[in-house]
Amino acid sequence: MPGIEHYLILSALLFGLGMVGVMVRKNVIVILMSIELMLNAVNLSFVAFSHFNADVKGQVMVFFVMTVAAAEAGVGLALAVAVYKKFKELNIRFFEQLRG
Amino acid sequence: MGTDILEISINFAKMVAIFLLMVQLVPLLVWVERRGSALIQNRLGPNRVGPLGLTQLLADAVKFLTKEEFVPAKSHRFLFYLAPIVALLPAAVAFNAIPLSHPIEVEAFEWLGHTWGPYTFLFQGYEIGIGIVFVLGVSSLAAYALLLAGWASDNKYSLIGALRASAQMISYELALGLSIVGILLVFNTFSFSEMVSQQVGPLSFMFFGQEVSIPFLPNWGIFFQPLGAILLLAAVFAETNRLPFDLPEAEAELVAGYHTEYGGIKMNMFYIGEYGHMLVASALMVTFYFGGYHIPFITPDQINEFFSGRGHGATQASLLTALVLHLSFFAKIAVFLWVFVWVRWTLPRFRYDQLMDLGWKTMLPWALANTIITAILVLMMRSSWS
Amino acid sequence: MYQLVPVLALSVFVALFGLLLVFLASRFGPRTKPSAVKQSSYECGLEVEKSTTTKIPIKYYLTAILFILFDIEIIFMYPWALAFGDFIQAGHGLYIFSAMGVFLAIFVFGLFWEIKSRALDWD
Amino acid sequence: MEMSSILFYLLAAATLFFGFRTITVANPIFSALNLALTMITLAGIFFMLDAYFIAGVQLAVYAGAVMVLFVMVLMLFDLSGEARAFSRGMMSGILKVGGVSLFGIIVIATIMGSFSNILVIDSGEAAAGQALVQPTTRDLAVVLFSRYLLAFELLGLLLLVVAVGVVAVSRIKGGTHARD
Repeated sequence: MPGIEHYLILSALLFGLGMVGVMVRKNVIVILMSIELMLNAVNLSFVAFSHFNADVKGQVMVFFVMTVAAAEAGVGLALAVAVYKKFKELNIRFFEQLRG
Repeated sequence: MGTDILEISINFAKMVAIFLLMVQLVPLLVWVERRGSALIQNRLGPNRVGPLGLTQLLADAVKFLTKEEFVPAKSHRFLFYLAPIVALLPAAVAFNAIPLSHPIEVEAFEWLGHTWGPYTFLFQGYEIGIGIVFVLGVSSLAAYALLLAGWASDNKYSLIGALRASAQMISYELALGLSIVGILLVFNTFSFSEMVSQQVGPLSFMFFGQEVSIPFLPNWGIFFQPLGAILLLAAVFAETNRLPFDLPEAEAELVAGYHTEYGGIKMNMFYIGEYGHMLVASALMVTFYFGGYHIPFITPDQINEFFSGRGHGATQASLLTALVLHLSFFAKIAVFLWVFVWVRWTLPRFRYDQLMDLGWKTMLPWALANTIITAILVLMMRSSWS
Repeated sequence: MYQLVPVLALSVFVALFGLLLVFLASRFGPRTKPSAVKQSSYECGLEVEKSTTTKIPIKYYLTAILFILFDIEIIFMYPWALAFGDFIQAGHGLYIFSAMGVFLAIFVFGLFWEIKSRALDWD
Repeated sequence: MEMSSILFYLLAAATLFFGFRTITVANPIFSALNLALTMITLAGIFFMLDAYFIAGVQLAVYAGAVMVLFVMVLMLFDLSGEARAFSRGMMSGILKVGGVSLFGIIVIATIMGSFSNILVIDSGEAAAGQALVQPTTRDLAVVLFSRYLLAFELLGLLLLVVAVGVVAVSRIKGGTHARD
């Protein structure tokens, strides 16, 4: 029977993968996806705590995190598409050279 | 899944049988579609091969299997092969979650020097507590098959068809999801079998805190959710990409939409997925609004007693009851499947802007209105007015 | 938890079934020599001009984003509808109704703003 | 091994594999598809943890809506110039080394933690956790609409603001839906 530590280790590893993705990838959309991966890892630990304490509050939190994550993905993609339309570029390094 | 080897293997065989039932219905539906369209257009349809052209199905299956395997040179090979397999999955997984008949009670029995039993076999692949949310979630994954097929083909028609198809599917998923809220308000459960068991007997409801019963109508969801039923029916037409919503494969503009580059058995797998979705949609309609597998005014116990009274054992009577109720379920489904065919050959295709307008500006507000009205009515009727 | 096992088993079975069909078709089907013309993308007989990744209308994505936002609002209504009867029986019917009433008002306002601002128009 | 352990290790391995593929595959579309698979296996893990409704929402919202949006947007872009997944240069190099070493630290910490007693809840409590009655979706609804009602209404407002913002972003000069 897997205990809470199994789920927490999985969550930590998944979070680490997301973090590496944010740091090493250059495509804005891939970075957004890595952030989604990190949020999912956090959700996993919330659900695990909720299960092992038989407390539903963790699941409520997951529900909220999902909403905010979807909103973030929506806005992020809208900005990415707008930027791409204008500059034909998705490389995160490119944005350093933008001047208002 | 079960406690001993016999129960596990029977449950697995049951799942496979339900999946094969779905696959087998596809050629039959294609035949109904061709004969039905011929009937509507005053033609004959396939009638040469076998009686009523029924062996045409076999010929078609052989034809699909012996077509040349074709992959466009610039396509993405792995995704090109993956897409039709992905198309099969959501419909099969969703269809197995819907109860097709009453559970079968098997008494303990001796076999091979071992006592097996007592078992209860559900007449469905698996019972999932959050039935509706599960089916909704799984069938929303169907968009991937279309997107993968469209992108992997490296063809302009395919890509535009796939984008249209997925945009259309997600647009109508809103109206679909919202019309289900009305059903949830009435039944207060996610589980299909609980929903079905609430629809036995004559129509009865709470009227300002008092129990009212109408003896000449069955207790079906349609009487509580007439608007929701219409909205759901229209939304599933769009979800299954069938006429009048078949813009993704509008042959006059897009050749064949996302499966332009597909042929042979891979094309056929997309068809299995599409007809599987039709089956799931019909089963959902029946489960939500038309009493599931129940025969109006007759409870399963009465049928069971009828068979026990004829000298059948308890196990046998339960099995026969389940089969009778399964026939009733299929009779109801067949009506909806015919509606799918009928509408396809009657209504013309929408234009794409009309389609999006219908989804977002007409059906979504109406579904919202349905939800609000249902909530107000439920609140008024079920509150205690003492 | 054990509800997951049959779902996984069925998914694996269906995937294998699909693979089997593709395999059978590749065994029974005729084989012809591939040529450049035969294997090119179908474009109603014309020469394939550009790759597919250019010149695709980009307006689909706004519909998709708005879909996500509305989809979540609808998903929020599911637990509400599930518990509605229980709240009524406990005598809190008006409370739960007005709780969702505020949310629905925001939803309706959002939807009609989108319609009014022509964000959903497909021209 | 028990059924639940087998299931867990299977799903965990799949999750980590697809998660790893998400950040290493060069083509962003494959990244998105792998992330969608990660979401689906995570939904399976939520299912194992008796969070049925959350699992369903994970499928319907994350895998069925958000990732479809990602895949759709990526298909609209011309990605032929995106063959290189990782950028070059001094700063990127530092980030790469830093990211990978941070990940290494996390891996080492979790492995060490699983051998020591830092993470492990004492076994009596863990056994009690198994015996607890798991909350149902109805409980989720009751808590959501009583204790967290304000947060819930605010989320509705947030979604409205985001919807307006998305339309505004697409309408800016030179944007995708600009009115010329």
